[in-house]
Amino acid sequence: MVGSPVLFVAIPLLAAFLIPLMGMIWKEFVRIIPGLVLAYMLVLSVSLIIYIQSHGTIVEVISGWGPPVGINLVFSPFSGALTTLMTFLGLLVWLYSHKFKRNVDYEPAKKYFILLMLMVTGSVGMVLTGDLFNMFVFIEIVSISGYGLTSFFVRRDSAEAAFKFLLMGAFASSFLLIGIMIIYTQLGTLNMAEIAQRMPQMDYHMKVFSLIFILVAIGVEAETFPLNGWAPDVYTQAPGPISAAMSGIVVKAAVYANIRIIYTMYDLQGAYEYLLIIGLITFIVAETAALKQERLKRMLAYSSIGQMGLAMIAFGIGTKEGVYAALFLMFSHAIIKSLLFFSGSYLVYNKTSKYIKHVNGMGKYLPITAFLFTLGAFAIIGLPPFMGFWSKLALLSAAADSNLVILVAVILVVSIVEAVYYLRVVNRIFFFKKRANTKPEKPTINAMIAMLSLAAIVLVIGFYPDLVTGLIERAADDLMDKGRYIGEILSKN
Amino acid sequence: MIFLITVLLILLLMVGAAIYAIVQKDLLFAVIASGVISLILSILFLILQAPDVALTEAAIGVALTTIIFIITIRNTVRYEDERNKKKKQKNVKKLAK
Amino acid sequence: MKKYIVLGLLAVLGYYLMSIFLLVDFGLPHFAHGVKDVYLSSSKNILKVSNAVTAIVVNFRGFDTLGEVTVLFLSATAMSGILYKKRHDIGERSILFPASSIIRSGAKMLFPSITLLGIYVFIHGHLSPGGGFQGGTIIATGFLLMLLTYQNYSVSHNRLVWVESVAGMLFVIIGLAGYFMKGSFLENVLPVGELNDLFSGGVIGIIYVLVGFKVAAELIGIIYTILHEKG
Amino acid sequence: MNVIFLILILFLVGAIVTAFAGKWSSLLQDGLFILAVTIPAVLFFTQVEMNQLVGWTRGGIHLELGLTPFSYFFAILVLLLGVASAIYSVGFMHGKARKSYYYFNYLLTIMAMLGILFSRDFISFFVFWEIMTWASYLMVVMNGTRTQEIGIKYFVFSAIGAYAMLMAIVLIHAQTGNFLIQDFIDTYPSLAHGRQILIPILLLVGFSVKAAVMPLHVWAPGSYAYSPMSFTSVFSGALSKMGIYGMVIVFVTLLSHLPEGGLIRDIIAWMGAMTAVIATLWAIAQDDARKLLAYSSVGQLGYIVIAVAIGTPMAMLAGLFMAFMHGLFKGALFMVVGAVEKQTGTTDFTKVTGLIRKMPWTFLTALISIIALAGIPPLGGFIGKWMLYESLILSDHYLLVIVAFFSSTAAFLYAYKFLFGFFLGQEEEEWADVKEAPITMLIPMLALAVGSILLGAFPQLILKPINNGLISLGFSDSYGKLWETSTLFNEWGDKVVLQPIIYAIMGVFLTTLAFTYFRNRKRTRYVSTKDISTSGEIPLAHENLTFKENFFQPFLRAVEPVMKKQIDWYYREFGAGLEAIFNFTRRIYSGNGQTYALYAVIFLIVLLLLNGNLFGQ
Amino acid sequence: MEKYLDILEIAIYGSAVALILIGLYGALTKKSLIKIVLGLSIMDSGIHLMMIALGYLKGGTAPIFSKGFENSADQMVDPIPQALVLTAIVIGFGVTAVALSLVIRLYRHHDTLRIDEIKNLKW
Repeated sequence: MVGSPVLFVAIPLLAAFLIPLMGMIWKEFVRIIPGLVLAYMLVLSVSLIIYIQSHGTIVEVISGWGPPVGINLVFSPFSGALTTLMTFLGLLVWLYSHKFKRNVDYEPAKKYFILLMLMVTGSVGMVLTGDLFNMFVFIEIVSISGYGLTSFFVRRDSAEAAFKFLLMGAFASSFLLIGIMIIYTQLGTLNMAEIAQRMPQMDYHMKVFSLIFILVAIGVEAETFPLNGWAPDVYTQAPGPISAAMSGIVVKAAVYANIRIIYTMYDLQGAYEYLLIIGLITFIVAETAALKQERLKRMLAYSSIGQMGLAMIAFGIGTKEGVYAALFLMFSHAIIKSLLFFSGSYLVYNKTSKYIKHVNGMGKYLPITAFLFTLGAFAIIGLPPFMGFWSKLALLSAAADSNLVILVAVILVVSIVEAVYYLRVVNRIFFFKKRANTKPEKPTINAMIAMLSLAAIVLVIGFYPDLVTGLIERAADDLMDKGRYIGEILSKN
Repeated sequence: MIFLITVLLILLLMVGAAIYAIVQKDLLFAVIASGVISLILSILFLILQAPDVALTEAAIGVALTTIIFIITIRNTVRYEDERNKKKKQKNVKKLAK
Repeated sequence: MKKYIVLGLLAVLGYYLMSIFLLVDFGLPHFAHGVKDVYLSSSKNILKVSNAVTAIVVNFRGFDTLGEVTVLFLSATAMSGILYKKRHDIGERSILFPASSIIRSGAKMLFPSITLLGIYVFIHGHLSPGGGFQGGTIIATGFLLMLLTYQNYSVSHNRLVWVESVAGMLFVIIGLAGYFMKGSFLENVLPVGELNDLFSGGVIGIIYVLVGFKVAAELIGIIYTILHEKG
Repeated sequence: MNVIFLILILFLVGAIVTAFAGKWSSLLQDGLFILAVTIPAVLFFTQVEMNQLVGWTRGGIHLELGLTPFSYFFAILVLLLGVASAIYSVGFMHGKARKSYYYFNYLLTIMAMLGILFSRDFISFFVFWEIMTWASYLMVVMNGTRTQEIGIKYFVFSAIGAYAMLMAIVLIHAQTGNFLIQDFIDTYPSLAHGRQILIPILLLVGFSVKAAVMPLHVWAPGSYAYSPMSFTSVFSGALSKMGIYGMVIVFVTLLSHLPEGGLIRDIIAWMGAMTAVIATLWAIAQDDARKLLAYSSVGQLGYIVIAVAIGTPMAMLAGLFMAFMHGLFKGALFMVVGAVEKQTGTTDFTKVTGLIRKMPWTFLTALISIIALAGIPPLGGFIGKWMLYESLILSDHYLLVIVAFFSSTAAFLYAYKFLFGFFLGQEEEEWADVKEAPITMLIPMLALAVGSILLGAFPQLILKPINNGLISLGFSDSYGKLWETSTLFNEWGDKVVLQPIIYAIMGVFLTTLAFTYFRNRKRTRYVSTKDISTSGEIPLAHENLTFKENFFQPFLRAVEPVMKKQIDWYYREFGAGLEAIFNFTRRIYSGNGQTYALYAVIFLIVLLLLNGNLFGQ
Repeated sequence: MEKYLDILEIAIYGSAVALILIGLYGALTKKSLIKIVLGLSIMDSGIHLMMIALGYLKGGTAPIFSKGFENSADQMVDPIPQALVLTAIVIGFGVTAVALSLVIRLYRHHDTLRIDEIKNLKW
């Protein structure tokens, strides 16, 4: 065994507590240590994911008490794939933001990197944990580091965004507590596998009520439609890499939680339809709202919400193909949207208002960044031969296989809207005249590496999707097989 | 029976304090009312056989939360309708004249 | 208008909440074979911890506690980030009320006893009600008292950092020790002793003491940050 | 490695290498560019064998590439135009900005078109289709700020088409379980009736966008007009034919099994007819050569659509022949416009006149191509039109004949306008020192013009591949020679009945030319075009003697009601309405955090109220 | 005895729900940011009360095996909700602290605490 899932949480926490001390010795440590930790997490998750291919799911027991009693971490193909994605993105976000704003002092930088690292840790914890209340704790870790990171820039309206996020987050955690409590009083356990096992005993109404509370709570982080008011503001005001981390890591973790709860814990068929309908509404509202945006990051934010809606639609289809498509969508969206946020941040670097018009003519001054943004835009629209196409194709054929013809039509029609607003930006980048008061800023070398590696993934997966489809397919199998999940965990007793 | 009445009374007091905290325009009093809620809550926790929680609620809810609210009010405005802020602005204007 | 809409909505919500919870009988067991039975019996028989809540918080669900400590750490970090100003425009500490000498000397006398109480509470966390959180909070209130009464009372920032970092790291290291020695994170690696002894429960007592120090340091940090804020 | 695969890879590598070569040397880049087009073209014509399949699996999807006789015909057109236009591009792009960008997208477009033709499964078909779309989109928006709206329009319509196609593809996958075209064609007759109708319609929507059929044509004029002229000759000449390619396949292999197929065909044919008429009228009204040709392209595509929609073997033959001819002459004409633009800087008829002596070879190309376009006998255009009329009459579509005839006649008007506008008319001082276009631009132009002449004399050169292709699609003719059904061809098969006449006309034309040339060699004297003193009046310098402005004013006044509201207008209003609605949806996000919280509570309460019905039992 | 429990049940659950609703009302209608945060913390208090009440066992003792009171385990109230509430209280305090620091910064930035005037970010 190469390591254990618990190290995903233990090592970053150790480092987080260590950083303030090390910072007293040499200030650069506060930038370097998180990077090392994230790199370690990536290595760990890759080696674990190789390990589980031959040895099966790892169920890690904590404090020596086997599953229904103690808390446990589950590194299954599904959670493992997401963990790998998240740690990879986390590492890239770190790499990108290493010297993102040069004039940042030591103290804020320290806070930034600690919060970033713990946000990734919290997301990974959300994905790995097998205990409902532990998931609540990790959600809080993610949220609070999110509030802190959002309000990083003192001179912007970031506090406003963070406050909205906090307000919604506080509602969410209250509702989540109510939901968890209802389940606990009915079933007497907090372990997700055991809850799933005992779920048939639960009174139908209690089941529905608890599910409603939990869905509303997790929906806040997962950006489902009426609960996502915070998202555009946060994406607009947070530093660029954090927006990428939010859309690539945090939201993915929340969607994971959503899906784990609906697919594994509950046995309500109608919940799939809920996902389908809510996802569709989210998708339509977000994509249409994005059309008339004036700010670049806000537009990307709406697009991100829309894509998550798409993933939820795919999960809502409920077949194995649907899950496969959803995971593929989540994967490609995480990569592509990070690329867009990374390159977009440099296109509007020197303006705090981040209007779309500020990208005018940047293609001439920042050719590579502009090219990467274009690549990302093309990929997210779903143009072949880039990565986004394969995921969209998987979604559409999953929907068509389930005879949801109207759904296919709606998704495609809305996709046209998406294409329009992305192309408007691309056109501005390359074919408009630069505005006099915008100053292009060359990306630093590490930001460039981060962007180029994302772009390479977009291209390589676009030409050769087999690299990830195997992993995703195993993950989908894993999610669909509820009985095995319960068995694997409870047999660990 | 007396126990029941006592419990009912303090519950009533707690809800009353909560309503007061929301309705009161003077934020300082509102915050103190919320401290009262926490205090009664910790008594209730004791009654409900949760001494650990009662201790925590007493220390965090009554003392720390109230204090940081008060400090915040001190640093911002005291009244919900921002009366004193407007007054301040008026004064500033007067001085400017 | 909005008020009435909200009131209407809340009435519906209240109706549903009440109807949910009235389905759960008050004061009666709601379920059979819950994990609580395992918790109670193992905390008494295996871990030899007399306070079952402590056993749960530190051992059975110790991972939650680690997360919780992290949440506090995060919120302290986030707060100082949110209220960060460049060094030259840090304001003076705002004092709420000018303290009279009676209060000042009272505070001076109270402070050691409050601290002592806090330490007592978290050292006996596994025996009696209370523990790391409670004790830490009590210590923090002691410092709060001093900060409020004495205008120039200050806590060394570096010392706070040391306390919280070392306490947090030790927590994780003890957890890792369990992982490397016994095979699972946070597992008890020390002999458990006898029920109701001070040195019982293995690492539980140690961890709770660490949690106490850490919580105290975090809370003092939070208060310190917000006190030095001038609007 | 398979040759088909190799060809595509060569294009791709060529595109990348060419794009980067510009950093070192412009000349090297040009050379590489030419090589990147010609080498695969040569490989294609020498190495590729019919019906050879190469398959592999990507992401759990089985993909296949291969060449069928039918796609072979289109590939000839693509490569012919591709090579010609590539050579032309070198001259045309000389000294212009964004050369690497142009070369990259050019090669990618050609690759994508070949890829479409090679595809034996829907996924690679769609992938190449989309690559073609975005590469050509990047070409359309290449020339500055003004073209952005046109570019967006092009992309939106392409996306509508492509997504309709994608929807059809996923529906097909739901039915057959894989993406192979042949499998689908085989299982099509056994599908449910609803799907049997829905899938072809969706596919047809996708193809008719590229073929610029009436309600979906609005992108075409602008895009044709504003992309670089050297690319437009491929764009209008070959790329639009991809739509025709797809349509033919749908018509022949799918709709022939469907009882309602005839109706759909008729509707498409009428849409094509409307396109032909209205676009022709619009073309007449243009004062800009590029726009004129753009509208003319749309109109010509209309004919082709009529022909393939009618779908009798002869009509199909006519349509495909016209498609090929259209590629040749329209490619040449766009090159002519490009040459004029390159030399004078403008393409406005009202500004540029009298270039006949300055650019004689360009004029010659224009003349030949215009003759071919108008369908005047000696050249290829005539044969196509003749076969179209014949097949329409034989299949009893008399109304369509009238419409086609009307627009064909109207086409003379703009053809003449084009010829007159640039080359005839009085010489202006401003253009006194205009030179002939460089030789690299002239050669491809003339080559295409010669092609038009050649096909007029020997139509069987191209009719044979068409014939083979159609037979491979399922038109079986007992003689193996479909074209014999036309009265144009005599019983011996390959000879056109009119061929002797054509030879005679050409002979007379050439002898007269030679005769006058030699006879008048001594006596001719060049006079200025302003030298009209023989009529007794001496014109002033500023007086405009040609009627280049308001060229067909009376005619335009007559057809004004038809043209007053373009279909474009409706789209614009629709788009504006949509944007207004979308502007409303974003106001849901009011900016007030409390409102968001209220949404959350409302959402929660709605869910609670729905509790019983929400999640089913 | 039954009646006694019923009254207590309704009273305790009712007051917990009342706290939740009052807190929600404050958070949803009050304009002052501080009031909103206050509302949130009152709502949290209500939820904590609810959780403890749900774990209560009639006649049970606190879950502590102290000397002389070594009751059997089924005579004890459920310790799990208590542990959860312990965690939740601390987390709630962390969130409140962050919220208040945000409030201070918003006041610094906008010079007001009215939430309907703090909407630079919209649409």
